[in-house]
Amino acid sequence: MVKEIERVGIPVVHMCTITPISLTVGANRIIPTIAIPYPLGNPALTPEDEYALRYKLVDAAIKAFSVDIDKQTVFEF
Amino acid sequence: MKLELGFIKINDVQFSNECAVKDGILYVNPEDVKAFVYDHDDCKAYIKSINFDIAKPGESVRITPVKDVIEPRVKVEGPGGLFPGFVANVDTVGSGRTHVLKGAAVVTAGKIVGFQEGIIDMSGPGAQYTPFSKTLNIVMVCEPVEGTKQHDYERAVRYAGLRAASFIGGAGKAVEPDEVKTYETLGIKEGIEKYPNLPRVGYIHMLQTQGLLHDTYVYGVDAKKIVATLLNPTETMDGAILSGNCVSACDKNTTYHHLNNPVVAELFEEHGKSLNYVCNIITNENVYLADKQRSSDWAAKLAKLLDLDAVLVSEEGFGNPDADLIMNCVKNEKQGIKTVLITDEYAGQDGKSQGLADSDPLADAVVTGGNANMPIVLPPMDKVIGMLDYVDYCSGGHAGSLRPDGSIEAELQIITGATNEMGFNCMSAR
Amino acid sequence: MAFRVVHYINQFFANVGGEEMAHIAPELREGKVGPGMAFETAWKGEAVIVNTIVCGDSYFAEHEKDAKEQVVAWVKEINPDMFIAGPAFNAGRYGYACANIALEVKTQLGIPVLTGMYEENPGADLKDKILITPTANSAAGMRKAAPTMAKLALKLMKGEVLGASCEEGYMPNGIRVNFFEKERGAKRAVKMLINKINGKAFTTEFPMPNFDRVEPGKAIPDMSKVVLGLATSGGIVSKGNPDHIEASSASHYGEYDIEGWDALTAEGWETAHGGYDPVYANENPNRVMPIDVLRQMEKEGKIGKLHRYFYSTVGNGTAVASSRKFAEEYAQKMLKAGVQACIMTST
Amino acid sequence: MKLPHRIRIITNNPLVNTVLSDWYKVEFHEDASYRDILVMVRDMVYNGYELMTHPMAGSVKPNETMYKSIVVGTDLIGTNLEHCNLMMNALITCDKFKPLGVVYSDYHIKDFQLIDYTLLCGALDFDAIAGLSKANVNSY
Repeated sequence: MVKEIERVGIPVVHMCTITPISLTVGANRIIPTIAIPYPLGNPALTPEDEYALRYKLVDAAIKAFSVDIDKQTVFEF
Repeated sequence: MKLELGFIKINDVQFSNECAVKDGILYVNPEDVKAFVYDHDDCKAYIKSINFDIAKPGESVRITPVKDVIEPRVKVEGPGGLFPGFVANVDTVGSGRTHVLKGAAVVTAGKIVGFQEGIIDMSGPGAQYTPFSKTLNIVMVCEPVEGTKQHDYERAVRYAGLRAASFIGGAGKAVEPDEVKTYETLGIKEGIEKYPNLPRVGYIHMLQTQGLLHDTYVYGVDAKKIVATLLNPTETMDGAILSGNCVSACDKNTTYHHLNNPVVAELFEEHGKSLNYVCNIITNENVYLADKQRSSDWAAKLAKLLDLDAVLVSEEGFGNPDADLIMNCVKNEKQGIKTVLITDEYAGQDGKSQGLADSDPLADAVVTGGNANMPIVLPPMDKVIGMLDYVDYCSGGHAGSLRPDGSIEAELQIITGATNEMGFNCMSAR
Repeated sequence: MAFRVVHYINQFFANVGGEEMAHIAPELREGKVGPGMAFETAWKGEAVIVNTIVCGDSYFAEHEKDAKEQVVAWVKEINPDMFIAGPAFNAGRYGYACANIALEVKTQLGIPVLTGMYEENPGADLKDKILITPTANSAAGMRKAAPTMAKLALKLMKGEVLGASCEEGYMPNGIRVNFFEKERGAKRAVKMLINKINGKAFTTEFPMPNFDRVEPGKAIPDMSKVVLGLATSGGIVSKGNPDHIEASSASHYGEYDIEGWDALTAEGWETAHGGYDPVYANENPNRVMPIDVLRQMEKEGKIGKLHRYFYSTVGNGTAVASSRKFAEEYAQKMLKAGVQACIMTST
Repeated sequence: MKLPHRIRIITNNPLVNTVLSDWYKVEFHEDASYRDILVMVRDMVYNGYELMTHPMAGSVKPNETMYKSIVVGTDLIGTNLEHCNLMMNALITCDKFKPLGVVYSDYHIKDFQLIDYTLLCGALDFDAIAGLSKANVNSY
């Protein structure tokens, strides 16, 4: 699905727990996330800490847009 | 290794009080066959009765549930005998001379488990899909002794068919064949010297080896316990490989398919002309992923060791074996050995689904035996050999498959050999 | 009575003119014009072309909506048994027009449609949606294409079951059909192998699924002005799942308005995904679709603004072809809405 | 026989539970469907457990048998792309087969249990026939 969006000229950051799958579906900018049932959160944290975690992850995604890449890249943060 | 196959053309089969071939007619005495079959502990212990019948092309006959189909053959010269490790001793076969009762087949029928067996229609729309509508079939319906466990019954029926085919094949021992063909592959050095400019080609023959009712045997060994190994192509013509597989009728390789392996035959057709047919590499389709890795690694290793330029890979079965098929392809392609695969597809009744459970862009040369999910309707036949009550429960059948008038509405996968993955048939799909 | 056909061709094949006449609007003519003759010859009276629609390629490209409306209106009025466009051979804009107008007629009116073109013509991208006969790359291929298309068209009009693509002469359309080859599989395999060894052309009988890759999109140095789109395969939907997105093997996607939402709440949103424990996503849907932090970033000026809608489906067991189709659709929507970057979340 | 260390069997097959739990760690999910087992194992594999057996073992089609047993590692070894793909493809393949609407008799159900059990034994190199002495299976 990532490819179809990128193909029309819209860059995509894929936020996904299983990065190998993200690679096989052809995503180019990939941000690894926390877990399958809660990619952008962690129910074990307090609501504030969880929000902070999510903010950090999405912030990494926003930053990933600004990075020039020539191949599929998994961003660590 | 060099083998002569003498083809004795059989034009008719009749029951008689002797077993013999005269003027192209095969005479079978069921009592003699039975006596030979029962001269075996498993058959004696687990088979209560064997009913013999004959089904000929064009007749309004349905045979079901088919377990195995076996071609009657006999070793005339050279070491060993038919079905080494099962009927004959384990001597290495594939050299000398073997006679084939061409056009005849032994078909074993019996309900091993309550589902999944095959159908052979001798006429009507179903007949075009199975190669065994064109053979003169000696059908053995084997009933189990009460209290027999399924795995014992399977083994007993397997032996019964092999023994019957060996015994009937014996009728051709002293008969002058109508045609003799010679098959020979050369040693590595000899082959390179004789055909210095021809590409070296091997055949990676994948054997169904997933467990009970999904097994294949090589010289009496359960093939899931082997590592990939080499076979002279002619060994298969003497029954070195045989089927213990009762599942997935459309794409299981019966013993008849192994004896008449079409890939072996077609590679021999080109042998010495456009390619140098080096050997067969047999490998398995185990369930354990580490086994898969080892087997495909070894198959690729052997191909490299033999300096092959290309390999042809055939598959057996559905789902799990797709993974082995793709591994065998990828590992060879990556070491520069060109591959062509033969498979079949489960693309759904509407043909819209992805047909294989695994795939890779390196698999760019694939031959298909067709979509096994294709819906079919088989009209009623005048005579049924075997039993029909299981049809609702078998592969390719569904609730109401067996209609009150005796016709069957099902998927192609219900027909024995319909989408064979050795490329036995002309059917394909696009 | 003969079957009635409407034929669509461009200005060039109607002998109106070349590029200089490509601007002409659609016009309706009686009977056959130009290449229609070849079809009628092949039909031997079993079918006739009742009308021909001529349209300039530039006109179609620049006024696609108007052109489609006009053509569909005429075809509806004429009520033929079939609609044929082209063949377009290697003419890119003509091929695009043929494929798209045929698809429009098929979708709007439900009658059989057929076109023809060279396999590399961009219009052939629609081969899974409409029947396209492969042709040579120049009009010299008409002699060969016409009988194939004519035969296929007759079959469609008679409502006969189609055989495999290679038998009937249409481009493989993703629907696998069994048929009998002349040679058995093993022989075909050995021939294919010999061709492969010798570096000669061969065609696989079973194309592997598409593994194509897309070049990474260009970096966006400044995100503070950007309209950001959002999509997920995690199945976040409005509470109650009004679009009935399936828990697995989804057959469609949902489009959800987030205007006025500062965060996704458990009261307003949930997940339809059947492949993972839904408790966490239902408790706080931002864990899959992080609207809360994105609104914050919008305020902070880290991003320009969020696109008003997000797109959602369920990745679980959904056919590759379907998810591709969904994404193609909503990618167009995003593009039209001026979306410049997109975050996709998956579970 | 494959050593029981560091492997576990995820199954909904009572026969597997009866016979193999003396030897292996068996996680028996009595009420899980065939597909449920695939989903469970997929999530384990996604989360980094090693997949040991092929999820589509056997030629019995997913819309026929209701039983599925899969061997998974007990240690987290990290996500393996190939194994993730196997599990994804297994689910896609599973969903391709339409429900047949057949109601099976106990006899048939036991046969399906037996097939799944023997496929698993084949994978584990476990003597399937010896193991059956402690189970109640069909005979003729």
